[in-house]
Amino acid sequence: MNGVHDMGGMHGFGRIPYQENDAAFHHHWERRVWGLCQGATYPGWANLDQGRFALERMPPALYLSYGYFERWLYGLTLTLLEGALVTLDEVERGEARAGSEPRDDAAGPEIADPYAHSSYRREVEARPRFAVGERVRTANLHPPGHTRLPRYARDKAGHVHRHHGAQVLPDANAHGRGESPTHLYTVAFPARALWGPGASGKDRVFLNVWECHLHPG
Amino acid sequence: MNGVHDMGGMHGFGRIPYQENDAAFHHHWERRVWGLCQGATYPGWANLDQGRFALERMPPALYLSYGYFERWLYGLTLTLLEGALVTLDEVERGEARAGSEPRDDAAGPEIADPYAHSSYRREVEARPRFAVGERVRTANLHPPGHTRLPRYARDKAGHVHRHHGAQVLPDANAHGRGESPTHLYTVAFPARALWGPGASGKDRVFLNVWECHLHPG
Amino acid sequence: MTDREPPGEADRFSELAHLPSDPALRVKAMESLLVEKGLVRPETIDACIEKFEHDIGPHNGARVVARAWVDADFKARLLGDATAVVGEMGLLGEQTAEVVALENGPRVHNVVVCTLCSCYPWALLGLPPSWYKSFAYRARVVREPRAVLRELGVDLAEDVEVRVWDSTAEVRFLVVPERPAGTEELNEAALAALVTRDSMIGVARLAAPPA
Amino acid sequence: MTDREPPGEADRFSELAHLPSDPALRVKAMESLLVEKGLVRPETIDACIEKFEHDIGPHNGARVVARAWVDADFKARLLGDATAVVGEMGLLGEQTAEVVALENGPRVHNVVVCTLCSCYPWALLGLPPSWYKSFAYRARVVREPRAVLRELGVDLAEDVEVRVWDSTAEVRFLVVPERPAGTEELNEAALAALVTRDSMIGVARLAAPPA
Repeated sequence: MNGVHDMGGMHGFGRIPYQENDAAFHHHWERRVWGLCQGATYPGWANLDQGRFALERMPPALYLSYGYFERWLYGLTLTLLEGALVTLDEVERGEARAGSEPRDDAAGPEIADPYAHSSYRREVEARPRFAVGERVRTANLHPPGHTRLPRYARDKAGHVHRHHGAQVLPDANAHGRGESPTHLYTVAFPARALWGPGASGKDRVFLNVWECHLHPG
Repeated sequence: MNGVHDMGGMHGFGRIPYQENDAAFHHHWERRVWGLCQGATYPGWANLDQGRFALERMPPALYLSYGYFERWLYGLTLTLLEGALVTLDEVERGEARAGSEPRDDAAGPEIADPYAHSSYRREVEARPRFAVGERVRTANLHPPGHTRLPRYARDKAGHVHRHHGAQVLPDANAHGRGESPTHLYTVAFPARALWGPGASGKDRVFLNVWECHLHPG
Repeated sequence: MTDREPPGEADRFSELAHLPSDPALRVKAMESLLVEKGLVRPETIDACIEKFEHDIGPHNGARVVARAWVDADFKARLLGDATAVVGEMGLLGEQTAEVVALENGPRVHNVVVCTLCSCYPWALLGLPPSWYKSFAYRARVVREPRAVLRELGVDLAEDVEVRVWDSTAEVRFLVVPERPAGTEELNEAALAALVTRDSMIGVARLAAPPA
Repeated sequence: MTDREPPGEADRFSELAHLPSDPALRVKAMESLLVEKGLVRPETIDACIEKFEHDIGPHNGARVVARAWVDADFKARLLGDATAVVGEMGLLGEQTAEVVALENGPRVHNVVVCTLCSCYPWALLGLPPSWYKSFAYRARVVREPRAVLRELGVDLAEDVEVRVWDSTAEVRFLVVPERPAGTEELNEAALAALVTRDSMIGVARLAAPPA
């Protein structure tokens, strides 16, 4: 979707709020939101791409008004509501409705392993369509759903810098349409191809683009 | 500027709040804002393009949270502050600082003439560079300042549909750089050139584009 | 090239730290400040509201449309140079210094928007309705005009060409809607009474008058 | 094709009508609801916070960088297939299943962002700092990297090539900053202690250690 979350290239946000030893959390409640989002998982729980798409569907004014962890809390709540795991009434009251039976399959503390990892890379039969060095052009797509091709890099020419095998396709996975593993490439764009003659002729922007969003250049 | 005001093509704003006999004003205070913006004028007052640029510079979250006339009030206030016509302290208190001498040159009720009009068309020496029917491509520009070329129509191919003579260039006029009259054209874009293959092959989008934002196509 | 000017009063204003959140109060405070400072005259505000809310309106555009329906020469001149024709009728005005007229018919449907702000032909149609200024309309109609029109009750066949006009300059657009069937007997004034504002924006079609 | 699903509970939620505006209260209410419904176990929340806030962090990335500085073979393998090399060191992990390493030097400067959300190599750098997640950083660094870097204290000569990496997939980027001068005598552990988080994102250069 062409949402306000897709902010690469936007003006109007002012200076970077940079601090040299900036922390991940600035308030205790932010830590709890993060822990809730990380810890609330059990069989059948939403995947990463569904979680991202929940954030993107926040009303645009809220997205821009909320802080980062408020947005996470919003995304978590929306995912729970859409999964019929909680009701709006329960959210508003902060307690379970009468007669609600607690689940017993939520994940235990053993899932708290920052070194656990599950790759998004998959084996596929299809051979990659593009070779490193080949000129490509990105698709001009404006889907109402989730995509990882930002607006600033659509309908733009670059070249294939690297191939990453086939990986889960967020555009499908966010919508419960399966993993649809698709070849993934890093594509290098001259900054001027993206931003016009005002950009430096020496600079480039690299992003990972799935094969279904690329045409021969 | 690439601001949230440039919303052509965005998702996430829901249904059109359409009402068949919808009014221009829904609250009395909206009428007063409109009247203030229309009536507060006197020699040296900001031009139309400066007024638009003031609205565009609202913090993005405010732009999206405010209603239409709240945004006008914001733009008016910002313009007055930038023109040093009021101080922030005066705005906050709603009254003039002690010793402030009232002006005596504000416009009278005779300006309230909806049939008065001043054209933005100007005579220029330069001949138009493009002819009706000619293929053109819009510039890929991302200026921090005001522009009337929306993001969705940048770096896109279309053809010249009509010529409107030379007209005041908002990109200059909004920044106090004079009127810089420049040839203006209506350019027709196939919807698919703008929105990709998902759009209807029969549809087109027309917009007015100044010559400095066009290349031969 | 950074995005901001050095902080000044205007920059601090963007934080809006101490202003009342109720817009009605903020307007009141601003009006009284500007009056006190001689930056606006209350009678000018009143006159602007009075004139623009009542003297102009869709009845102006409707006169142009009805004449185009009954007078083929007028229509041809209107579609060729609406600014001249509307000017002869005395209907140019504020936010309406140049006009282009767009004819809707069975094969072509025109619809008007301003994606960047809310430009609109004030002198011909009055001040714009709220929905025209909404984010949803500004965002959607250029990308998915058929879905928007369907949502507003205008269902277009696939073979109709949709033309969306984004008002990016000081040239305003007036849609000339299709003359409804069953109006052959009506005179120009009666025809003008049939023409709705929304049909001149391009988001409505005109129905045949009740028999 | 309209933008919204038919209104349901989730749709009504977007209005956020009755929720407390203080996020701390909202989190507390949500946590107690989810615990009550068995959707989360408090000890799991505590364990997640504890492990991710303390067990991982820039010290992991710094180990990789320091080794690349002292071992040319390692560096070549790292730049060729960082996922394999980081995996051998046991430093892959959540949000860090695949890694690409990018070498900064006098002629090329790499800087990393995620414009669409805030993807970041958790296992190598810990959880991301606030500024990395800010709208300003996400919006600006892809368009005007030199202005952003200058604002953050990194002034690049015009002939340096800037490469901005936008993290659009489950592949994470680790910048290998330039080894500062005057560090020839330091061992790998001492070198690792010099490597800052921000240098591994690409928004800082490393200074020579105090003599």
